[in-house]
Amino acid sequence: MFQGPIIFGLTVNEILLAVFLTLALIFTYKTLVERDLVKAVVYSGGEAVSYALAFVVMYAPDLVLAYVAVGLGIYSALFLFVITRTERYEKEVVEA
Amino acid sequence: MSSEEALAIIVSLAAAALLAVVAVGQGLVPVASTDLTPLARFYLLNVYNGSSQLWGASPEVITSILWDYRGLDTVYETAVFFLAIIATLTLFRDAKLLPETAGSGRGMTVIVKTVTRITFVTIPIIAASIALHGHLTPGGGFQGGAAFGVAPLLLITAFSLRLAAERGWSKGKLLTVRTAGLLAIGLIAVSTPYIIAALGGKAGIGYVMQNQPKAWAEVGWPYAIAYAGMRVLFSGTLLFLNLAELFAVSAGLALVFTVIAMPTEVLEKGGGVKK
Amino acid sequence: MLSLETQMYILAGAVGLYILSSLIYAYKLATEKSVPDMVILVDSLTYDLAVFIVALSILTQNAYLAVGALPLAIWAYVFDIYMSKYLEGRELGD
Amino acid sequence: MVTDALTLIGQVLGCLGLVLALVGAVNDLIAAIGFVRFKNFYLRLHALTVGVIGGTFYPLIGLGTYALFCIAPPLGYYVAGVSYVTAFFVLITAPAGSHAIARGAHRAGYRPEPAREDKLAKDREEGVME
Repeated sequence: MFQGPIIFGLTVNEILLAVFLTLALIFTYKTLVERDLVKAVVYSGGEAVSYALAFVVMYAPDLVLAYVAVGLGIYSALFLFVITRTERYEKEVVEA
Repeated sequence: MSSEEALAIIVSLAAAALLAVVAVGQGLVPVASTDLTPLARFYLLNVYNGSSQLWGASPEVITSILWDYRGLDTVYETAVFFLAIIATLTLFRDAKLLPETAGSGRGMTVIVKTVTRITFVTIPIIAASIALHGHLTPGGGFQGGAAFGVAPLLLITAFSLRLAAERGWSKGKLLTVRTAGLLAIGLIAVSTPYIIAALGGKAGIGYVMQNQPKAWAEVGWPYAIAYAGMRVLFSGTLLFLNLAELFAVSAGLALVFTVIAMPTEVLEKGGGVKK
Repeated sequence: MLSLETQMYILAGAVGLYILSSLIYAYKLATEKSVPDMVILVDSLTYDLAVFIVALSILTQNAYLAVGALPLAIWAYVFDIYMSKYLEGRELGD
Repeated sequence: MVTDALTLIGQVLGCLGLVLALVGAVNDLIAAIGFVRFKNFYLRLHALTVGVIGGTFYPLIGLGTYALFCIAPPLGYYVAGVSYVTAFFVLITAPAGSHAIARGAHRAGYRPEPAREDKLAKDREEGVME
């Protein structure tokens, strides 16, 4: 088994985990604030891939199988089905 | 991303990291231990240990936890999923899946259709291998079912819903498979007490979702069969539960997407609450 | 021939390059404005992840990590199909 | 003697596969730089092709060959099978996917810009193709 170097007292796995989870955080934030719902679906696909990278680094292949199948294959299709029936752009909420 | 947003994200991440480093350095917050917790130690020592009373007979710890040690949780989870699908069907209860009302049937281009013909065969094979090996390698019933659920979606998107309707898909057939899967899970779960009663043993010695025989409840499913000098491991009930979950989840997802993919005017005419 | 240690260092270098390009893809995905560009960036990220999984399973001598590679490649294709059919402006079940 | 020669050939093939994986990683980096440098969706499709065929298909073939010859059998065969099958599916699905997304983008109104002439748009306006 390959043992990587230790940087600032952290192993390579821990650093990669931090990087990928930060990516997932950024994509989640973009999904929340995006007004164009199709773009939000694509951002949530990126979030699913980031979480899958983090799960790979944590040696959890079961979660990779379930998370990517749901996040890229099913969730995005479900939201596209819904968006074709409503509006693509989220409107600004006006306080009455 | 605008520059203010980027700046806000960077500043807040840096502040959070600084706060975390200070808090950990001062000993203000508990830090996760790198040792195994007692619960993890229990599972690792008992799951594939034939000399243990509480063994799960499966080399794959996660499937064993899901269907053996925490089996009832998974049954409830499947029931919640079933109820969600029933709720979706209630919204569209008057919409019939017929070839005449299922859209134009044009589909996508020839290139996409040709590649989809190859890929569409592969997805069920992947799903079956994930579910049938679920007690030996990473995977299991839900993962296999979620993988299988993509296949009808791909068919509906690349070919059309009309093709699916012409090939004889209907809400009733899919709902039958779905319910049969859930019933099989229930029957396997309560099979052990009934086997004991049928064998004439004392009633009550045998638990719901009992995977392996225990010293105080001696009847259970065998964990392996010997065939022609080979030992085939199927881990008691785990293989059968995974198979039933595969059918339940995949038919449920196919049902939901078949209903949602109908043309908008059909859904508006047939779906919804009658006025 | 190359020694085992050299082989592992070559593989670790390849994994490092993949992580670097994944980060560039993710940066472009977060700053990109047009939808088709974002879709092919998610594709690239997914294909990167497939190679990353196989390389990591060789690097750590752990076969079970590699099971996710084939589904990932197919889900990227499936995601393309959905988005392109949406962009064509037709109903998804048509 | 024969087995020694076969082992040596296997070692050489495995190390070539490893070098292929490294070249593929460099290809992937080039594709990522291409995504940054190209200013247009239709130009970025070139970068995507470099990233998929050069950066995913060849490394998977290389890693599969390395696993087949240089890793002890149960693990090696498993990883090699997964790599080859994944490489085959990447080879057939990625071009079809980029074809579909390019078609969808053109029909959604994303035009190549700057462009001297857009014959596809002209044909669609004249009704030559749908």
